[in-house]
Amino acid sequence: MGKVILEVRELTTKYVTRFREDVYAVDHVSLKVEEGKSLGIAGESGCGKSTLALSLMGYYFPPLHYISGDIIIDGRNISGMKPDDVRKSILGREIAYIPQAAMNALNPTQKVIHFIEDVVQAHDPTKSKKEIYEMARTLFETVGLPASVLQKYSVELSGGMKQRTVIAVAVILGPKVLIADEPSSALDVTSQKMVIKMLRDLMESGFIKAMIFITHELPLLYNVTDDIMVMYAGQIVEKGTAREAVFDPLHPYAKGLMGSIIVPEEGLRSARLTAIPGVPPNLKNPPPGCRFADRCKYVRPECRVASVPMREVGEGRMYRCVLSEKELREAYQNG
Amino acid sequence: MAKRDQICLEARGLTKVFGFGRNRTVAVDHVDLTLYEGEVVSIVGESGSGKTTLAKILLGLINETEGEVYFQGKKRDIRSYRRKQEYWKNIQAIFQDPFSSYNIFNKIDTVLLDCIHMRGGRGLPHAQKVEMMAEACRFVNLKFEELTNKYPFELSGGQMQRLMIARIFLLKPKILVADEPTSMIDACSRATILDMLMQLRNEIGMTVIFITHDIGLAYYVSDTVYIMERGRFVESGSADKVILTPSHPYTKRLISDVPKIYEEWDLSTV
Amino acid sequence: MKHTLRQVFRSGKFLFGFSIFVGLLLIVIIYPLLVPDDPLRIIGQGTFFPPGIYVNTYDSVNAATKYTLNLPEADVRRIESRLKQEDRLAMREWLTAAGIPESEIDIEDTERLLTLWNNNFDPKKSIPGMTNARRNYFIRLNNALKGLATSGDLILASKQAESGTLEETGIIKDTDYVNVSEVANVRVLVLGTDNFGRDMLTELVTATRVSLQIGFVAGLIATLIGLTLGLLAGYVGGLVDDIIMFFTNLFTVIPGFVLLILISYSIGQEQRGAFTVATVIGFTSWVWTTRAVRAQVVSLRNRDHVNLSKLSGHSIPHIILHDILPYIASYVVMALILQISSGILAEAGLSILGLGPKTTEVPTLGLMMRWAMIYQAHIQGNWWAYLPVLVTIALITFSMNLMNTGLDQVFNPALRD
Amino acid sequence: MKGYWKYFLNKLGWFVITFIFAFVLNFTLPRLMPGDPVAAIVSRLAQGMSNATGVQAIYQQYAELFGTNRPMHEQFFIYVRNVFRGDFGFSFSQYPRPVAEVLGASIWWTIALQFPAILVGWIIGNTLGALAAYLKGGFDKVLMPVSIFVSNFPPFGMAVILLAVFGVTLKWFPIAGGYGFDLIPSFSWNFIWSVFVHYQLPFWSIVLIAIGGQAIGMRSMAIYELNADYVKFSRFMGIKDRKIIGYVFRNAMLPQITGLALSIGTMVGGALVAEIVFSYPGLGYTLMNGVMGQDYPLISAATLIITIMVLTANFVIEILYGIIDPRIKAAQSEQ
Amino acid sequence: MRNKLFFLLSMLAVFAMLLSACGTPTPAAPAQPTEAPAQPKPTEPPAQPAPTEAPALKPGDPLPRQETLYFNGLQWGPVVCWNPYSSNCNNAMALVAGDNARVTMFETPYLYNMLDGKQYPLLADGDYTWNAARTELTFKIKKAAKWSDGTPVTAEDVAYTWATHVKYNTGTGAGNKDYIEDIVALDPQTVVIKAKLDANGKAVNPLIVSAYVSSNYVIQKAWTQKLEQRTGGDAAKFLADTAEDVVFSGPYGPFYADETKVVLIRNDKYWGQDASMWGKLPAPKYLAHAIFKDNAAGFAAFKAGEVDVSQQFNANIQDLWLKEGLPVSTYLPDPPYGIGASLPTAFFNLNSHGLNLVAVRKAIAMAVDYDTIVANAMANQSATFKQVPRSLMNPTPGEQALYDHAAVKDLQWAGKDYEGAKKLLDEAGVVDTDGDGWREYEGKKLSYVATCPNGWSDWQAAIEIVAAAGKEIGIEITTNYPEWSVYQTVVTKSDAPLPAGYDIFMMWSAGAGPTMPWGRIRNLLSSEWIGQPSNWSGNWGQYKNERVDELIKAIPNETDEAKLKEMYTELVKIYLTEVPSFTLMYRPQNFHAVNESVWTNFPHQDDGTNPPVPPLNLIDGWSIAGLYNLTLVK
Repeated sequence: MGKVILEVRELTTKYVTRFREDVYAVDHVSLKVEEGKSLGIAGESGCGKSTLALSLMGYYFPPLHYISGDIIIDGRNISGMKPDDVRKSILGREIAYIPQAAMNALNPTQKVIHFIEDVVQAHDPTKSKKEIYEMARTLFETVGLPASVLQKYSVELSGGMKQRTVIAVAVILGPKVLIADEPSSALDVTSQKMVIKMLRDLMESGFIKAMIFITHELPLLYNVTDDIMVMYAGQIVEKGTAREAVFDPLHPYAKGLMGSIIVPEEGLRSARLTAIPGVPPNLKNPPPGCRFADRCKYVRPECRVASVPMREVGEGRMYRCVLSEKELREAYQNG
Repeated sequence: MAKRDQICLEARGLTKVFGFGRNRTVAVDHVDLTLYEGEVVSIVGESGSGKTTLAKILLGLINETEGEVYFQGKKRDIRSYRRKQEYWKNIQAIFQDPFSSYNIFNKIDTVLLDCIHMRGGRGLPHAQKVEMMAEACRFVNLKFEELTNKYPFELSGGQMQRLMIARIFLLKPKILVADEPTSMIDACSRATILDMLMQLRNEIGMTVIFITHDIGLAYYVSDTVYIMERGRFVESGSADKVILTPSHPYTKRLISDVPKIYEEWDLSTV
Repeated sequence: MKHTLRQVFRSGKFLFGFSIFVGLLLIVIIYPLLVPDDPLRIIGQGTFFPPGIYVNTYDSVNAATKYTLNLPEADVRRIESRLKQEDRLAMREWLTAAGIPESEIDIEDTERLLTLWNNNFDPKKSIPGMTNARRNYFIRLNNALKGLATSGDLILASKQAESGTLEETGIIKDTDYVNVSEVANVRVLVLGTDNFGRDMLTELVTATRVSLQIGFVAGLIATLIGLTLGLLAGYVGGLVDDIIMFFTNLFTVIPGFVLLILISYSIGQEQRGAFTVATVIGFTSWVWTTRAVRAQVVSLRNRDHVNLSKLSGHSIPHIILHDILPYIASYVVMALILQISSGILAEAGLSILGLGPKTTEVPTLGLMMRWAMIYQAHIQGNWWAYLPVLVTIALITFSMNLMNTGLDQVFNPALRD
Repeated sequence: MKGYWKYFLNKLGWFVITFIFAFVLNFTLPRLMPGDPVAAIVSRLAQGMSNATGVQAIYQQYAELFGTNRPMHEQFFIYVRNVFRGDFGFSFSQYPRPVAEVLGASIWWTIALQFPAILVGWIIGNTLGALAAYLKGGFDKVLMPVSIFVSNFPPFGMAVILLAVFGVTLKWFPIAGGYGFDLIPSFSWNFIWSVFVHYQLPFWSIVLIAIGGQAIGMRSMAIYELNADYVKFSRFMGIKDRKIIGYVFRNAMLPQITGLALSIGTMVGGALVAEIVFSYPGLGYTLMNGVMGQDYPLISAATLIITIMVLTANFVIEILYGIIDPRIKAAQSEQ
Repeated sequence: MRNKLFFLLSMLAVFAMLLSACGTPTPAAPAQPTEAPAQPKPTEPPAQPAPTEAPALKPGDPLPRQETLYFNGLQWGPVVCWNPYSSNCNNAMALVAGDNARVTMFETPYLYNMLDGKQYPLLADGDYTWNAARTELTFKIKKAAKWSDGTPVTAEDVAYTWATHVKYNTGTGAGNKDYIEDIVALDPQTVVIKAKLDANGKAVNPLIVSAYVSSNYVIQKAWTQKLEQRTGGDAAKFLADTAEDVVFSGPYGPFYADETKVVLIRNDKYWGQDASMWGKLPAPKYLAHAIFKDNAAGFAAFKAGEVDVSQQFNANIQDLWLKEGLPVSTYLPDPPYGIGASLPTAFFNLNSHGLNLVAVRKAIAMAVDYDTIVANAMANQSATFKQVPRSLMNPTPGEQALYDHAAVKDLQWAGKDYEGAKKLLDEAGVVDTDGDGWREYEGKKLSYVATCPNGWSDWQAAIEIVAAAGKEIGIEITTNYPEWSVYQTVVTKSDAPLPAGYDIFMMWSAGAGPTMPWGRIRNLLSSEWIGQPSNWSGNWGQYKNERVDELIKAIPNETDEAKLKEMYTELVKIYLTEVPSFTLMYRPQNFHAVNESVWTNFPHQDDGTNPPVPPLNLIDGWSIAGLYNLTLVK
């Protein structure tokens, strides 16, 4: 087992809607990412995965609010730190974030290099523009982006280029952890592949130590990350290696999710896709027991009583269900 | 499944040009297309390839710049709005975004009621109309009683898209153009939608044109696949042939760039 | 729909604006029921009577009951009101100039000062260096002081019809009082009168109503034109769009207010009823609504629900009515609100320039402002003649803009805080 | 860049066409007004004249001189020919003064009053709006209603109130004229100071009203921008809030520039009232006098100048805006 | 680039705000240390110190307040030209020829004094004389009279001026050539005006001939020839010339003119210093007129002491001294504050249904509440009809003495006499027959439109009150205010009946002048105006009465005062009986209010001047004498 770069313990956050309603989108989430590993987070829209990505940064501004839990990056707990300290010494340096719609993540009226200057100087005001330019140019060339991009405005870049530029800017300070929230969902497949390649290269070259990759596209996740967690209604419901999670899911929801994967590969045409009826619960007032209970084929009375804890089966393998592994497998066998 | 005997819709040299002068862009470029009755055809292309434009031309929602469309052997004539209304009795659509497909100011059942009216049921007694709507809802696994008096925003995306299928169930068109009907739907609901579509196709024997960017999805649902790039069809044929043994470089690239789970996804080809 | 309304009424800004507006509306509706006077009736002979309670002198002199109040300070006040400190200083000035030694003049001793004055003042005497204005002042002062020293009773007399001789009919003592509630004729002029001698408050209320009507008519016309053209341009597109947009752009370049002046002048005052003015305003201010509606319609035209509506066999009018209009309704309502308030402002602006509605048919806020300014109320400090009008205009437009901002925040989620 | 040039020429062409239409309208509209301008001139001459034939002769003489006895289209072509020679003809109401001289004397006053006022109003309004969007809370809650209220005073209302308060009551500022009643224009400090002092009330009466509208617009834009993705990304890159606010305000302010062009369009109409209330010499008042005196050449020329001003302002701002805002430039070049 | 732009913008903003922050009150015009000139009584010999060359005004220096007299209300737009032949110069400070001609720059042979109705010599030397047949009028030119270029004013100038007026068909030429045959110079000093003669060999109108000498300027022959040469005989060019180089004889000359003001400067070599005329120079070195956009602005300046003499209608002028204690005064200390000299009149369109009935006309006139018109529309700046009973005369003592008051006493109504009016109507059989509250005549409801030009505020207010009177007596009167351009075109077309909408309409009547009240009566009542395509004179209601025409024709040639009085009394009687039109208010020739914070000794009632100086802004006719009386306030 490698060195743990990022550890999150029982992190709970909420966001407040404009009608002043609290939405508990991240509910006691714990996770660990080891050095050189990447963790994928999968889930339907509205399950809280994007909120989780934001919460992991340890830097909160409305409408997101921190409630409890710890975030430990490379042994340093950042959840107790002052926001300005987090901003100065953590953001961008220790942990970096690639937003969901990276297309709009660059200030439209600013050249890329000027933004990089602002980023670098926000952490190290002593750096000269020339140094920063050199630094940026080197980085861009390393990741396969032409240096000319630096002198451009975001509107002058294509979608894929923009996305890769955002990633390059995000890692300019050499953060340990990279949190990528659906970085490729708006791109065509080729650009998507380039983005994934770039992320993989960054990991492999050790430029970033660990990555959390969030997407609803399971085949992509399977190809990008080492481990996969499945999120449902603000909670983690399943965790395992990518292979386990995709081919041998335990939680009934994960099972359903994986059964709906469509890839252009032989056998697919004859495969029967699974479907899960119903809709996820409203996170403004989630049910007391298992949050999947209403949609679960195997639901039992005890599911609805109290919150269901995670069960650990084997190293790093976990799921959240009242049924044991055996019971589940039997149930799946019987259809 | 495909009967492959009767040509249902045929397009010859279909072209759509937007703008003029230097702003001229050719969205659809001399496309030929033959649809047989009862067949499921996928048109696969990336964003900007012109597939949605093509779908709208076939639907008669926008006018082609050049080329002809033959419907059931006859040249399609939709020059007046009245003729278009006739044409639309035979061809229907499901759109990508269920949230923008509904008029948010109308109650759900008006969508279904419109269909009954369109099929000449305007004069039917109310109870019969309700029964027809309830039947359509049952077909897509929705409870009509729960839907009446509801507004679209009170439904989930999956439910809305199912209701769209119910609509088709009532209209029973010859051709259905499904423009990315599942791309805005969560993975777990996707299967339901697709299953219902296929079931409907089987029941009323309509032809389905499936527009999608997801090559896997196209493979999953269709008999015939057309690959579209920059307004042109670059490759077409049976689903198995096109997906499993692509011949055109574009098709090859497209397939190789999609992440897979059984085969190795080769990142080195970027 | 209900949901939206609820949201709208949850917006503080909207609610505040709405309350002001409804308040104004209520006043406009209720006040004429309580005070059914003709707003244009000239009651005052003279211009700009200040706000206050007007007690009929004739009736108070002849009041049935007279009360005697012995108020020690009454005398002092009476003298003070007619002989102010500055008057005393002026008297000293005149007396000194007339050659009375300064040591003899004690301006604090009223009685002595008056005696001295009465003995010496001669209006014909010319004092070197004295302006005519000053001379007139002393003559007026002298007249005002008459009878001040002799604080006797006033005798009421009436003329005998035949002989023309005076006959004493009563005596008024300086301690006589009447109770205002017992005087037959008392008129409260909350805002005084205007230059025509009309009751400002009654006129203002009517003017507010008329201005609101003008605003509504102008706003409705502008919005209707804007909506129709916008819908046509946006939905039909093509050549129609090009033509409409060309004219829209053209009328953006020729400033609306200038056009308004030209047209108003051309129509001529005899034709300019309030409604005509409103119509003209409406016909010159549709440009922005057209643009906004067109932009909305263009984005809606290709929406799937419109396509679906077509596919469901609906006719184009049906589609416009059911699938386009409801979507732009909130914008149209907002545009209407803005048009109404700018219509009210435009009327006021035109009236100020003398191009407003006919002066005498109905009062409008602009016309009241115009007459107040022609009679120089703002320079003579007759604030009641113009300030309430301005505040009313500002309140109307303020309330409407607040409502608009409120609506904007409800319909444009990005603006919500 | 080529696309941009095309855009430029395209716009220019459009403006030229608009100009031609506006020119025709400017010529036609005043001449559609009822009444006979020559009769009005003759009325001035004829008062007290007891000889009827003499009056008729004078009438003929002026009708011939001004060409009002010719058909409209003939008048138009004569007008066009003269305008091309830079000759706007004689002013009817100030005959024998040429129109060019009449306008030349008034237009600079209007420009000198309006441009700075509009600019200052724009700047102050935008600053306040931005602050309101950023600071929110009390500032926003107090400032916004106040600026809405102030901006809802009709322009003449503001002028009258300023005049009554600062001119008549407090006597801080002179209330009439463009410069001291006892001065002869000259290039001296005394004169400039006098102009400046006379400038204050009309200036602020315009500025105060402009502020409100601009502040409201800016606030909306800034709130919209504050929710943009690049703000979130910049925050997570550890950039200081103050810097981010800088991005936001610049981006929000750029669209506001179009508001400037609009203000110039409404300038003359708005100025009219201020000019009359403060007896300020200017174009608005000249135009109004022209209307009242049915001075066709003066009205046509004045409206023409206004049209040119609006067109130029629109054109310049559209071009300038394109140059300083890369988003717009890109959009323009693509067209 | 962008940064610079923003920087620039913000700098501008900061600058503007800084400046406004220190926008402290204007320093008052610095008091001039110059010695105030001694103030001579008009009868005193010249006490003026020898005119020293005053130091020239340096650029930026204010006009010395103590040497400048400021006006308002005369000039409403920029000065266009200085051409005394043109009527279009819009130059109210220098060029207003007429009954009370402005004589700052150009001078008339005589000065008319509206207070006593006499003509006093200016350029002329002594009174003019008529020959026995009253066909030729002779006067002499003062020897001392000089042009501004130093050359003497001669009779030849007078003659040439007339010839030029006729040649170029100017207003003066066109207006007088029916009455004046020719003007000739007998010798350099002697002018003879030959009247046009009628068939009987009598002068057509000696009254108009004698008015010529106080109403028309004498213009230098040499300069006129120069102008003719320059314009090459083109009449339009001749009249359109701006005449910057004009030669004049008056005490002031052009100094400065722009959009905001016009300033005249004293000609210190003015010939009038000669003992044969004033014996001194007028007191102010500068006459300045600020051009305001409206009355309000002018009033504000007057109130602030920036204007000395105000010739505009300032409502509630008395508040300035009663409430604000300002050193402001008017000719009379109490209402009507000035001397009424014109009779704004409501005309009846005699062709309108029912208005051909005297009873209807008179009933309407009787019902009108004149007190309210005077109090509200005129803000009391008009005598009431109780103070000056209605006639055809001005309230000036001179005119009032011209008719027999007692003889018409019963005809003079005071207004607001609803009962009397109703009685009159009832007697005439004009009653409400269908019970709708409105009276009918010949079965048709009496319904009229009362009108006056839009924006003429006091007239509009008066017309409103006329309309209100109709309601009281059962005659429907609505109001309507067309724009002036439309109104004047309609009203002055006397060759056609007035169109609908002009039943009762307001127009002016002539003010004070040497031909008055004859000229006014002619304007109001003479049928000679009917049928003119462009009638600017009067009788717009188209009244026709042969007896009246006879009297109007006879008066100019009548010299017997008793007979004149008889004739005038008869005219008043007819006017008050037939009521073809009715006076709504009295209006002064000029509104005249003065702010005495710098200058004083303005003309006012009983100011001891002899002849009395009329309240006409000190630049019109005899009122210019007032300029020589002004003194500075200590």
